[in-house]
Amino acid sequence: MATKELDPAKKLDIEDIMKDLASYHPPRKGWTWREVPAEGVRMGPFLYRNMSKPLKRSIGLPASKYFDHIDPQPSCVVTTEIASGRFEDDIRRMRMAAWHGADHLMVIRTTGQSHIDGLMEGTPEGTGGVPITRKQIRASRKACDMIEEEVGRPINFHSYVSGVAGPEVAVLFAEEGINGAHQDPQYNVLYRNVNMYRSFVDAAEAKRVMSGARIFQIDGAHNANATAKAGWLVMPELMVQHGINCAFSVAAGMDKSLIGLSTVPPDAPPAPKLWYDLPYAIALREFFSDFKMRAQQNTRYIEADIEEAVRTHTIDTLISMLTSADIQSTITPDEGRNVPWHYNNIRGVQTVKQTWAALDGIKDLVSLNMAGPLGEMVRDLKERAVAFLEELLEVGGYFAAVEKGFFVDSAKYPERNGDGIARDGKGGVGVDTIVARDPDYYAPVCDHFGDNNVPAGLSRPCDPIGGCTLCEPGKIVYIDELDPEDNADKRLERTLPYRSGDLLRPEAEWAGDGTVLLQFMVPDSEDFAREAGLEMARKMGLKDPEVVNLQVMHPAEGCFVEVKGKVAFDIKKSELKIPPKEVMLDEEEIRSAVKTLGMKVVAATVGEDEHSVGLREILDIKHGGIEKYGVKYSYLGTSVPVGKLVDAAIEIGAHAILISTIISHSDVHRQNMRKLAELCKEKGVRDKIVLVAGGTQVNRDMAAETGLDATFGRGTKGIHVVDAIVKTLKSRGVV
Amino acid sequence: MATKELDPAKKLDIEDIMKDLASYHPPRKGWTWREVPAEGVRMGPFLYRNMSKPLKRSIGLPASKYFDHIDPQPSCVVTTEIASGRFEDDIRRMRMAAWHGADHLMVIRTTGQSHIDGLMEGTPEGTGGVPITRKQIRASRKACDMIEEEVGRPINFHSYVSGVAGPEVAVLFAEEGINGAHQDPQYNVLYRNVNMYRSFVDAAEAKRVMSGARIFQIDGAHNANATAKAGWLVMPELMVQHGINCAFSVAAGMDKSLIGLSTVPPDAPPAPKLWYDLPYAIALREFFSDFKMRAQQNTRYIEADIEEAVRTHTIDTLISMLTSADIQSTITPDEGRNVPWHYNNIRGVQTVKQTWAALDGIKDLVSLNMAGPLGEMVRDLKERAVAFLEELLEVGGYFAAVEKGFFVDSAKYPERNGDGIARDGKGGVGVDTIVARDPDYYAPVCDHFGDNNVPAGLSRPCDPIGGCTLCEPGKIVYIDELDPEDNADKRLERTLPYRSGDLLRPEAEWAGDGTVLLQFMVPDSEDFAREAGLEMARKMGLKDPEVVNLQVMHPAEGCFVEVKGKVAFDIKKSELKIPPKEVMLDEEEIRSAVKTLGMKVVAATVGEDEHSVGLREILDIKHGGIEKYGVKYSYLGTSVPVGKLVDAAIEIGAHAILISTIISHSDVHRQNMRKLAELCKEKGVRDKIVLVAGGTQVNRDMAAETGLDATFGRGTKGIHVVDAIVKTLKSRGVV
Amino acid sequence: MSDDRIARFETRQAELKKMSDEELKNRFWKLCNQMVEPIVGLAKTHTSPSIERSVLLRMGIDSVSTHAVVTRVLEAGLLGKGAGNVVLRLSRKTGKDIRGAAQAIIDDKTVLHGLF
Amino acid sequence: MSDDRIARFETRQAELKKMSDEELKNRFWKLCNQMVEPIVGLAKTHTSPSIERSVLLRMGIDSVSTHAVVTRVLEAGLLGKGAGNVVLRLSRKTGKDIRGAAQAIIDDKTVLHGLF
Repeated sequence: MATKELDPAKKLDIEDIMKDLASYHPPRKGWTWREVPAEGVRMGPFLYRNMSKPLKRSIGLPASKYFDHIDPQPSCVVTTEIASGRFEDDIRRMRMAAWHGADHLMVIRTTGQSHIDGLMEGTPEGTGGVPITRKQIRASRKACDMIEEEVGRPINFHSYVSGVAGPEVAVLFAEEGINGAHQDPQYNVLYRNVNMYRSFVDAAEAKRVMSGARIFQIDGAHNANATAKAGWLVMPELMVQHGINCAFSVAAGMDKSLIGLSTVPPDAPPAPKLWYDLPYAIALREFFSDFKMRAQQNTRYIEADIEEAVRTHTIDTLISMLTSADIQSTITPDEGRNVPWHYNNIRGVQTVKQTWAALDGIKDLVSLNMAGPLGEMVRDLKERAVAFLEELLEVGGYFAAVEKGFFVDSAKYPERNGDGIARDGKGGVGVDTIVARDPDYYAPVCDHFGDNNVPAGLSRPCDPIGGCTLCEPGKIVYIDELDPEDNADKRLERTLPYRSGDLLRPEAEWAGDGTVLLQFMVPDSEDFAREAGLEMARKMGLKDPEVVNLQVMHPAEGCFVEVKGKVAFDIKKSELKIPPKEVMLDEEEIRSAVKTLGMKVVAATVGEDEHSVGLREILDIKHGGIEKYGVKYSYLGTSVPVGKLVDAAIEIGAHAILISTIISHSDVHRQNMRKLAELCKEKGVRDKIVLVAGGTQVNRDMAAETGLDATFGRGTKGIHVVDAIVKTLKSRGVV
Repeated sequence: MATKELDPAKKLDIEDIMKDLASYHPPRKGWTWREVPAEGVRMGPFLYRNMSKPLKRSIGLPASKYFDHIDPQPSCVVTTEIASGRFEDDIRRMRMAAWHGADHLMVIRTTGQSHIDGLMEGTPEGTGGVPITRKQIRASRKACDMIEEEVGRPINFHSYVSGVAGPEVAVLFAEEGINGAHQDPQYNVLYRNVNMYRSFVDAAEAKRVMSGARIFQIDGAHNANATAKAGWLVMPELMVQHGINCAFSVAAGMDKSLIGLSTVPPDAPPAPKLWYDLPYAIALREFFSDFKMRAQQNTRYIEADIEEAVRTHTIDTLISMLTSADIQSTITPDEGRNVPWHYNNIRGVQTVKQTWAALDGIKDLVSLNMAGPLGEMVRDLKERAVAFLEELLEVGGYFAAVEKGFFVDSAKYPERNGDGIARDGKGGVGVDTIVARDPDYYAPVCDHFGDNNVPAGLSRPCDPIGGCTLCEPGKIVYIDELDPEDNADKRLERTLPYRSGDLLRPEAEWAGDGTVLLQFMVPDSEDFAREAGLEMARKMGLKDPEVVNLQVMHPAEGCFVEVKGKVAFDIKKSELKIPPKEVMLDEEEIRSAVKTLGMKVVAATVGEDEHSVGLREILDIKHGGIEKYGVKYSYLGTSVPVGKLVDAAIEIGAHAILISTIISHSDVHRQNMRKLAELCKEKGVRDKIVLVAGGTQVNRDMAAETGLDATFGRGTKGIHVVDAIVKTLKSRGVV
Repeated sequence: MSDDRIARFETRQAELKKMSDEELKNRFWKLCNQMVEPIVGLAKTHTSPSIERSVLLRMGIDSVSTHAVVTRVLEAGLLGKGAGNVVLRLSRKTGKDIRGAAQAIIDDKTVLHGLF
Repeated sequence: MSDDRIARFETRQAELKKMSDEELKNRFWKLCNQMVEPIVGLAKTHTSPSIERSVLLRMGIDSVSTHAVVTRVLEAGLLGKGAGNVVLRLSRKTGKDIRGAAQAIIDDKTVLHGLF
């Protein structure tokens, strides 16, 4: 089914996306890798060695403006996790993330869904994620289909086949074109307390179904280092967990190329991260060379500080590049303090994109030093993993070992800390629900796992029912909503004014939520800083203020404080005054005009003003002043009479006069500016010389008022001044 | 002179520091390196291979709480640059930075000071830095002397010997115990337009004086890549500039071990940074193996985005670690948008500290692959540098080459872009001011460079005057203030209420400046987002709002906006209500109590409440719930009648009952909480069972009101609940 | 016992140290496969309510109905036959289409009597 | 001429390629030292107002006075003698101490007449 083409200048029309969902089916299924040209990718002045084909439309890193606005895209698939709790907000965030380079959009389920024994339907609001339902998936996949056209790269849409309803969820995903999913029976047992037998029996069916739809599978073993007290000690066990899920997945019919290990460098600074994480990354890749690596970033040690998380994730990405990553997952750096906000998804993606560009070619430049302690540590981890497996078999196999608490013990194998997660085979969610198949058991559908008395002579197991939904998508039954109040339509009604009306409110998670973040330093101790921060937020009118981060700068001198809260007002778009844009001339055009004219200017501070700082910044090459663009300047000094400047300009044939009045009492600066214009008129040179003034109390609007050609305030750079001079000369026909 | 001991719980007493400055002399002079134990440093569970002796007092990274609060300190000296413009604010920032690990405090001069032909005195306010004066240095050095005692590590105090008054500044620095300084005659010529002959003649004297005081010298060559259009092409020239300054410094009498190259990895992503910067870093270290490396972070491509800067600086630090750095300088990540703020100095230092810990031992784990393109690129750079020197000599030597614009041309040598900075020997600041020494020239002082007719038979050149100030510090003439208005005392009067009174205002640069930063996402296009951001800041009462960063998330879906502004109100400390601290029990104590008791709890959501999310998070091990601490729980489900919970608790002999009421209309949550307490009383188990309630509308104060033992709101973790249970049981004498 | 475990680990490790990297890897996979073999056997010979609902979903039955049908089939002790098998057999027996047969089971569980 | 420069570079580079890393490094430093030699010579034989003020500072004269003294000495054409030398000589001649001699020069530049 063809989707409508998106207009990058328009927001997603969510109401339109939600139309005709009953008949929407995904145009393609299965996982997609990025296209990585073997010869490298040439962009701007550079040849990249390890990048994928660039996007049709995207937004580069801020510094890309220095490099022809290039936006090199890593060779690996890049993930972002989205978890607003409202799918209609999720999809807008997906679009933003795609424009920054994410092509694996992982939608987190609402907490508790893994214990729901069946499918959910409709679009109720979730907590820490959305309820995963057919409607939610279908609308989201439809949005992804439009977004992938917009950015020019397939998007892998991903969710979770875990919990007690795995087989049904897998069928739903296969039907609706989900491209990737987590599935790990051990995860359910250890972290969701699902009964162990139920978990594995269900898993085999789920994996078989996923395999049929070529859904890429990610396991959940990395949770062991997110849970254990000392993440860096559980590595042998991690390898065992990965091994069990991989072996089981292959036995259930999965293609090894569609099985990914979810692996996280287990440590974070101030721990000596690389010393532990690099040997582990290598050991894993040696044992699991037939499988794919989904490298996740560390969450275990993320605190509330965004910058700390960003640094650790930069190092995580370095480890991926020193070893390998087929998928590089990203963690929103605010995960340690709130349900991730829109712009933190982008920050996560930028961390990978920026690190990948910075370290392009690193494997040609440095080598892993396997001859040293690195090689010894790699080998040691592998030996411990094998010994772990041997002991598991010795105690009676997997189920027996789980009952004995073999897993997620935070000591380094074979040591034991006694804090492993033990599960009872006679307990857990869904206990005693598996049933032995009778000799005449029969399931008349495709992609079914295990014993099945399919009548002989059929071309498909589903022939007796005239085809299953995997063969005949038309048979899929679409349920719209079950709850008349808790659904997207109701929410969309409420947020309409903020999405397509005249009202603007900031948002972090949901349209119109009004959330903002305040950052400041309070020059006092932690206790006072916290309360002062809240009080400040209240005085600024923020509702529900909450301190989300506090870092002591010094116990007595002050604390950095971040407070989130919600604004209670709306901004009316129609009442905003959007200033007309000053479109700068092309830098090359400016340089060429300057060169052609041999441009000369005279400059000075005027009035009783000895502050030459700002003017010198505008002039000197060191600070990107006009000198950088080839302009020759004659600097007459400070407190220069306006008349002397005009005389000097006439004498040397200057193209422009620049005056600066940084400190000005009463209206002296305006008077001097007017005087300059008048004097030039008197001497008959007003049309020959471009007159420019600047200063901290000057602004762009003053030019008209004072009779000058251009006036500048704070933040002005040399380029702005040259631009104004060249434009004025152009308008006079001089260039 | 002994300094007073600082109390970490008290702010610097600036008024006290400024007392008796006329008689203050630095207790030590010269540069200090960190102590780096050859056997490594053991901290918490780790052995670090490349760290210095830890500090006596410091503040670790946020994540250090997971690792026994360790704060490993890099082996290199770590710099922070301080530039508030008011020295009395600088010194407070120095103290904060020292506590986070900076031991090289570089004070930027007020813009324009390099063109002042002589010394400044007093404490006038500066722009982008402070006026460097005797009083400013003496007070700052006195503060540093106190701070270094507080943190337990010597602090290197640093400023700039550049501009037209170099020799005088050098004498001032030598007299006042400055430990490090920039001095580079080429910098003055190229970037400050100081006359070339004057610059070099002065430099020889300045270097000789610095050398006498064992001041560590840093050169200014890195400015070439901060100025050139394409930083990654000017590397051969950079090596030549470093070479000239080093050779000249040695000729002027400097010890090689006190000469540092200021070097910056010239590139930033999205450029393939490592590909260009690593070969350059290696080439430099090969040629300059006798000298020290002061590795600076990249500023050339820093934009307004803090996170982008942090990532690039993490990579810069990686390059230092892959090669070497004797001093690792840090750039405040807000340099691209404002004069650095207090807390951004700390962020810069944290970037180095965090990366250094994360990558500890990297040289044992990976090797530079010199056999590949890396080695070829290194060799190529070195050849080009030598060829550059050969051509310089061919055209007539250094001065001739400067006149021809050989330097800071943005093409890769030998190519030429024609945009080099040419300087005329007959021009520039201080032109025609050098004077040939007569045959009977004589300077009766120590540390003087060049021809000097010192009478024969003296033990010191200064004997004829009875000793110079370098030998007799008592002879130094201290000038307090020249300007009765523009001085620190006047400013300190104004800021007194914010420093030692009852008033609190946030600050970014100066005491009481009121500056705060607002971050939010506006769901609209760039133009609207910018104006809406300003309007929002105004509605929140911020003065002088200014958009300091704007990043497009998607052209239509929204922009991330940062607005700075100033609050106009004060917070009175005396009116803040500081809540008493909940001191958590030690985790080991908790675990042990749980184990001893075999602690069991029953839990459920009560009322008509199907939202079990929050409660499951408190229970499940996956989210660090109480299960993680060994507690066995019996989860009765959702919407459970309170009576049923109490019965179950009695039946299994539970130690506690946990109820959750996430969604509650009117006062149902309070009613249920009261009911729980009453029922337990009725059944006679109130003193046996700990009663805990939680929910989004619950807070800690409700326990007393409802008769429960503990109540919890948002953000509660399992540990808080177990802590409360154990505490209650302790108070009852059960544990 | 812990000391014993460590001692046995050391014995194992000594054996493993004799292996090449390739041999060690092969052993890892041999053990993993050996570990999952009985689990795979369990999965082949058992089913669960969710598996059966997933079969019904694939047969074109909506999620709400699959829940009800599987509950009925389980109550009737017929889950071991396969819920899809039950529905298909009832469909054939009654001439109703698949969805009709499912609805019939929801409406009246006695229709399952004597089906097998 | 540019072509010519590039050609000469290529010739140079070809020569440099023959060198070992050690030889290349030695050549780099030989050339650097050669480059700064005449500059060092200039510095040895010349002085400047700032150098002379720095000498006076070291003689215990305050910064405001050093400025005035050096201006006077320069005007008197005596900077080549060294400002410290001038002050010292005047001090000896007049019996004033160093600071007193400096102040004398500021107060009345004619004191410099006939000093050398």
